[in-house]
Amino acid sequence: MTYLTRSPISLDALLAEVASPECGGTCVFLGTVRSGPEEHGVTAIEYSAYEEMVEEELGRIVAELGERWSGARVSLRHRLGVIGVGEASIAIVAAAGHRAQAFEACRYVIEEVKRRVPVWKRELRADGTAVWVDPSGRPSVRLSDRPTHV
Amino acid sequence: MTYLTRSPISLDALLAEVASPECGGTCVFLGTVRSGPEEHGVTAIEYSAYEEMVEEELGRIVAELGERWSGARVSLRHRLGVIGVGEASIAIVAAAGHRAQAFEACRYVIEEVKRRVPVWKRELRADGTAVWVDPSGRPSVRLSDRPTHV
Amino acid sequence: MRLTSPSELSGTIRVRFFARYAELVGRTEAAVAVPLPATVGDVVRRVRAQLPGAHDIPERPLAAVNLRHVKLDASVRDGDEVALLPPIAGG
Amino acid sequence: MRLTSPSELSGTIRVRFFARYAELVGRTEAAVAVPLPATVGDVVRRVRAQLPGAHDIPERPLAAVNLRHVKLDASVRDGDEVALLPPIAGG
Repeated sequence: MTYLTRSPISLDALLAEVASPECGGTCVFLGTVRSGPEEHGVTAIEYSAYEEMVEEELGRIVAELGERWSGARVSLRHRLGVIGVGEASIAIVAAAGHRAQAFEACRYVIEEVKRRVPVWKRELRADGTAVWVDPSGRPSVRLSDRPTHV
Repeated sequence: MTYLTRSPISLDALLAEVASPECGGTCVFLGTVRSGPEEHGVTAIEYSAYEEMVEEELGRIVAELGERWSGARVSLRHRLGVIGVGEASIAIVAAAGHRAQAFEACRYVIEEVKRRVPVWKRELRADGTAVWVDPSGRPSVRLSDRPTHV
Repeated sequence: MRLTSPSELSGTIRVRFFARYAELVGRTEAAVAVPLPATVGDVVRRVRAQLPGAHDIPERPLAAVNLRHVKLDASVRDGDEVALLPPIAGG
Repeated sequence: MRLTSPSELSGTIRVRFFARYAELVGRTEAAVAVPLPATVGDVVRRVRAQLPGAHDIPERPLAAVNLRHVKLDASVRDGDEVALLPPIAGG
């Protein structure tokens, strides 16, 4: 399975992957690049990852899902590279027989991604600087705007 | 606002309605017509409604959402008429600054819809019969297959 | 007993039927005259007693007045629209 | 003290750096020799002492061995890949 992509994510393709006549509820989560008042002029976010481990870790999360919610079906993509404001960095689709399972399974995936999946983001600002984002969602360390080596 | 439609629901259009640079998380719920082992050969479901009240009640639910999760944005459609297995009868999109709000707001809408919004469904079976579905999700009363007057 | 008193003011209620209830009574609406003051419950009793097929509607159905859910003790006025709602099954 | 004993068997660990840590050390990987047995913590100490810029990596960073999260007391073997992971910020 390849969960990573450098292209825009197609939600339709992900929905088609899990579609099943036995599923009555589908829950989707889209994480999009934000530029609200807290973001101080973010124009885009550059996502990088420990790619081999991302694939493994996401595979493990999907396997856990099958154990916890049997019959749940999930598809997901995480996008890397420079992603503009409003575009999706992650899309998760969880389908299940009934809605409670679909919501719970979808939420489980995004929470585990945030906790375990080695992806990092650097906010690109209108003033030309770039700032690594810490896990609380707020930048912690301001570095130069030289490109990352990863 | 018109929340009801007799055509297939366009998720892309609903996503576009709520898209905002200030929203970092979007949660979608799709309810689709199911035909699993519990459904005994359902080929489609016919949805009918007290249409004027549906519009009002959904408007009230959306207003409640704005009070509970300020900054949350929601769009939704409920489809009526005969809907085939696998097709969506309802689509709800909730976008918010952060994911917890998006999940909670989306879940709130579907739970309130199930509880308050006057829509009914009749399962159309492969054997030509039609069965009103009771709120627990299982048919309770078998009636003739003459068309409903509503 | 209000319903049988001829001296009281009377109101006309538009009653609407949906889904299974519409099948039971073979129609989607009816104009029902009730002595006022009256409650939704009074309207339901009158409907169940007078309309062919309506006796199979539950004694205490889900109801709405003028597009809002109400309890059966809610009052009705002349010209109100009362809807009798089978168990909701949307979404 | 294992790290300074010359008599022990030595292993070569492939250490990988990501995001801010890669910026700090100016590289994305390094081969690090450690006397065995050794833990991930031993590898981290050696990296922080030997690699220019690596002292700014925390003493107890998030770490993975062979694509799995581990604690710093996990043991490493010759040929293992140890990754030092800045606070995760994906999704």
